[in-house]
Amino acid sequence: MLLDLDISKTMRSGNREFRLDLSYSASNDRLVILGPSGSGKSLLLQMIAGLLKPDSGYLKLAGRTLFDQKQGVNLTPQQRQVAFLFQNYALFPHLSVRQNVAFSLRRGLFNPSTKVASKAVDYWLDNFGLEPVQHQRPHELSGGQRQRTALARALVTEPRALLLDEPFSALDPDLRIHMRKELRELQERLAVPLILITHDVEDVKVFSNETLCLKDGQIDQERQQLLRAAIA
Amino acid sequence: MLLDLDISKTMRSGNREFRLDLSYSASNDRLVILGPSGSGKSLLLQMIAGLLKPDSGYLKLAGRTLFDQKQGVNLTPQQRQVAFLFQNYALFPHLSVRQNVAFSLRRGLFNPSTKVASKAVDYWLDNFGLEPVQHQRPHELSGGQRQRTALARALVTEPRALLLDEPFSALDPDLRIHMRKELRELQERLAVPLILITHDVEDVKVFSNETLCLKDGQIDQERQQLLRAAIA
Amino acid sequence: MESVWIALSLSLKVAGWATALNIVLGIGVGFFLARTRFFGRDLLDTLLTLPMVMPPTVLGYYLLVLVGRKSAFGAWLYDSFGINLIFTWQGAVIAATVVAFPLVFKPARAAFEAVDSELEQAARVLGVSELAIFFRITLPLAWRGILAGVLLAFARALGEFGATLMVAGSIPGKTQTLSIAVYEAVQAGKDDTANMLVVITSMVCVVVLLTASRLAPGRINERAR
Amino acid sequence: MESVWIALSLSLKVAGWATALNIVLGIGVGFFLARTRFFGRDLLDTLLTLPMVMPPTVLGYYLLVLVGRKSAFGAWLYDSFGINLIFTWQGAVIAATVVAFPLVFKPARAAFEAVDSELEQAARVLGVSELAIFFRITLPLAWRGILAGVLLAFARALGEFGATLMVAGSIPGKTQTLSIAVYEAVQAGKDDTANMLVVITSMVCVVVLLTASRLAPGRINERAR
Amino acid sequence: AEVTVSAAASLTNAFKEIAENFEAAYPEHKVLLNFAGSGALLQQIAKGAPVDVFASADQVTMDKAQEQGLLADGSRQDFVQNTVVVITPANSQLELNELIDLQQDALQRLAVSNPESVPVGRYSKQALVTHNLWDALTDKIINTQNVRQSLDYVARDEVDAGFVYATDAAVMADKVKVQFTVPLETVVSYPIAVTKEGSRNELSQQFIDYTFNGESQAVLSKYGFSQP
Ligand SMILES: Nc1ncnc2c1ncn2[C@@H]1O[C@H](COP(=O)(O)OP(=O)(O)OP(=O)(O)O)[C@@H](O)[C@H]1O
Ligand SMILES: Nc1ncnc2c1ncn2[C@@H]1O[C@H](COP(=O)(O)OP(=O)(O)OP(=O)(O)O)[C@@H](O)[C@H]1O
Ligand code: MOO
Ligand SMILES: [Mg+2]
Ligand SMILES: [Mg+2]
Repeated sequence: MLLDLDISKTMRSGNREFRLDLSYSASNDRLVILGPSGSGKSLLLQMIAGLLKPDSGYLKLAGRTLFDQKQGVNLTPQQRQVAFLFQNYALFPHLSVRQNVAFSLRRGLFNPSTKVASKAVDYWLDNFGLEPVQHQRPHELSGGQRQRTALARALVTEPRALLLDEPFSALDPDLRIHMRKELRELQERLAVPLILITHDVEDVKVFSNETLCLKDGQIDQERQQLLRAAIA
Repeated sequence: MLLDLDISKTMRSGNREFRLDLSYSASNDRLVILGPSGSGKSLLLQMIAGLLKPDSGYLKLAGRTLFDQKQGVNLTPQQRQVAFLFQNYALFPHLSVRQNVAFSLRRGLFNPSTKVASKAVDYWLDNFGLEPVQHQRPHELSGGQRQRTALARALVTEPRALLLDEPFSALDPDLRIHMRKELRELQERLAVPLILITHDVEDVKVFSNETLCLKDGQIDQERQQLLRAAIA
Repeated sequence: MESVWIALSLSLKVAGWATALNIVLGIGVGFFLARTRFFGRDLLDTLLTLPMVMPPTVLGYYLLVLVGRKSAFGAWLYDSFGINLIFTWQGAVIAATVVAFPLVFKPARAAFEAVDSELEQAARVLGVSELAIFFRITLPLAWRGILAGVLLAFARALGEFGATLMVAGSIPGKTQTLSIAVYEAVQAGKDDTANMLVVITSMVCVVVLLTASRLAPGRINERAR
Repeated sequence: MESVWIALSLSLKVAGWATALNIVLGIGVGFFLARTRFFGRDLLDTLLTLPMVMPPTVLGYYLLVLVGRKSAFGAWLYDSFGINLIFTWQGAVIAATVVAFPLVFKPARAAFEAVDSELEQAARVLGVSELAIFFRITLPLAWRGILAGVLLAFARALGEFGATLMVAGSIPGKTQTLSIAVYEAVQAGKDDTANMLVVITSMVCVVVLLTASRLAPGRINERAR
Repeated sequence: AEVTVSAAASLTNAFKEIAENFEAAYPEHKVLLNFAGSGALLQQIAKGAPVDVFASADQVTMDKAQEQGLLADGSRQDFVQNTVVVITPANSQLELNELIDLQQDALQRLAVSNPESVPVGRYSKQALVTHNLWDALTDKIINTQNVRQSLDYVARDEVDAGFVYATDAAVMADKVKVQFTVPLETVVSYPIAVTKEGSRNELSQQFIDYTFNGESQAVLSKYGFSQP
């Protein structure tokens, strides 16, 4: 079972409340999450990664319990060992592209040096066309270069799962095609679950053997059935 | 003439150099800029808005000279009076959605109050579905909500031109359709030039009576001709 | 006891004025150093830090030399306006301002440098004047860092006595601030008085600092834009 | 002249140690106050600022009371380890550390609070330990703000004499720092000596501060992520 | 009218009381007192501080004032005397009767104010030099910046003995023990004078005269001073 969850979470800001209330279990190893802007997709992904704590319920990924309120289980993000792509990248501004990508490979209290040698880093930089900008800092990058750097940084580890929040939104169509292919290959090679948020129908076609549609923090049953019918 | 320019600009970071060298004149009032990631689209738009100074050449928008190195003309961003959407939004983190949108309407040394009353602000908040989140700060927004806030902030002024850097990239398909329509109506109502960067073919269909294709800081002649043929 | 209140209000007046002056000067100089680039900028920054490194009494001595009636400046002040700063509370304000100045401008500079310049760019395209950008974007975003310096400066101005004593003297009811009174009480062997005065000063300081940090806007989570 | 060099090296030793201690303590306390939430946090912050508000001589007197042979703590130190801090350069370090401590922790707290917590989150998901996150993300991003405080603290420690004088005495060649020498020269009316010493102190301070701000990493433009 | 009096720190307690009496006797007048070390007071006057009366703790400082032409001619007078004593902590086992006793091994630390800048230090050094003890005692000497610092050290048992004025010892009579009075060649007399600036103010001389009257001298004696 890829994902098995039953969680609720309320976000408050002033008088406004946003309530996420989900019970879902996915059986495929690739899940695409769809839904209008503000429906809770990113919040859900953050909870899976351990960046946000659900108010109650439980959350299992690939058979491992990540969170269970009743049992008092709540793994730290470090323990969850997932690759996570932030919707707005969260690149480290004081490190170059190369250092950002190599970040998780270097253990200990120091950051990788600007010239850190690593096959994995070279591979992803090259593959994502970042080789020419590898010594630039994030603020010297174009939007798409930033997104690719963030993706490379997430993928360079050998994670237990891939959680990607709109990974191709800032890329041109050609790059998207190339990177979708790369990502699919990686997922199949590592044989780990992939959960992907997107607004792009192409992504749905390439990745999904299963989709989850959200709306206002809940499952959009109507659309869910429609899609299931379409696939079947 | 919508846009008439002949500029060059070199960006340096360490040993790497990126050179933008463009001579182009557009005659239609809607221009879509296309091109692979890192081809210089955002840099060009920033130069039109006055956020980046070309090394040499000149730049005219809607008949007005914004920059001319020989004549020593270089209007400030304030004087250019354009609506500009930053690729990464650049929302003011200390102001609520409503205050962000109302920002340019309030002159003087103080920011608009949290309850600032304004028809124009109400209109755009409502139209972009931001009314429920209007009192939230940018860090409490979803990605698409942020993008819509940034767009509303840019459009609320009555600008002399609309410069938008991938305005719909973080939105779901339904919202994109709605907002494209809104934007087109606004552009026709104000009768000002619109320059738009996008990776979405739909945008090209809806907006473009003219496209500019960039590649490595230059005009992509090949593709340019291909597209011209397709339109004709 | 009454004399304590007089000293207290004098202290607050002096520290208040010195802090107000330093808010203007320190923020101004800090912003200038953060946003302009010129040869010798870091040297200037360091030179402006020097009031910190001088023993206050010595600093006070130099101020005395500078604004005393025997100096060109002091003489001019006196001849033109009849102003004599020595032995006045205004003199104490000058001493406290000079002593506390580095505490404001240095953290202010660092705070200004940490402000994301893209946000200022965004405000520029929105047609807002440079002055308005400073007050509406830059200052609010730098404010937490600046406040740390301002509060330190207030505390320092309240506690300052070395330079003040030299310039303003220690005239009860006129220029004797609380901390000078503390010093004097210690000198005169009146430990109880000294302890009491220290407790009062500390309490006043705590109240002022707490109020200031409450009134100031909270942490802006810039987490995501 | 030789005595000047002795005083100078002593001053640098004392200020250097005090700064080193304050880097550890100030950054630690600043980080703690920035990242934990508890009742009375702001009160604690304010109380820790109080060394600023006390006239250094008075602070020195309290330190004397605290670590002197007659105090419980001082007696314990002496009986257990044979350590007597009074009249030693280590005593001077303690005095200078206490006096300069608020200058480090307060700007450090503000700088830590300005660090985008999402970046720490990003490092967490990348599997890096909390300690490593502190050293690899938080500290580098807060560093400019912290540095401002550290440099102020160094200058203050170098210039401090009121509290030092009380705790360490003024034993030429042993505990007489440069600024105490300056003070004595001024008191003795030896203006020339005083001026020379002030120039030396200032030059040393300028050199140290300039070097420190050169060595420190430059402004990180967080403009766009 | 007002009269501004700059007085040496050691006169703080006494002068406050005298000023109160003066104001009580002449309610129409007001005395502004300014206390600091004698050296600092001189510098203030030299740089143009509006001071009418200057009372110094020693002759040297007053001499400097006179040399710099800061005093009104002929107004200088000695108005009170002090003595220098050697004190020990109240519970000290030491028994000291004369300067030579300071050499004993049981006495490790001796607080002496800085002879360069502090009057009491100058007197202490003079006495030790005269008795050929200065060099021998150098290693034991803890240099202090003012009398009060010496007093604190003794009171808190940080030094074994110290040189202070009798008036200072009186302030902490419960914590320190006066061992003996230091024999001096010169009398420790405090001079008082009208400044140049103060010569225009009638009150200046009036205040100085007041310090000589019986009531004021009684106040001074109360704080340990003796008659000139
Ligand atoms: N820190 C917060 N405080 C309060 N409300 C929040 C916070 N973060 C998110 N929200 C609200 O939760 C809702 C869901 O946010 P989420 O980021 O999950 O949306 P999303 O589905 O990812 O949308 P998008 O496609 O626009 O990125 C939004 O309405 C948002 O305003
Ligand atoms: N401050 C800078 N310093 C150095 N190089 C820069 C800087 N800013 C941008 N560049 C480089 O200029 C090139 C063009 O950048 P630009 O942002 O215009 O790309 P773009 O066409 O908008 O791409 P995208 O679709 O990915 O946003 C990129 O290769 C980028 O690395
Ligand atoms: O009264 Mo004095 O001048 O401090 O010895
Ligand atoms: Mg999202
Ligand atoms: Mg771009």
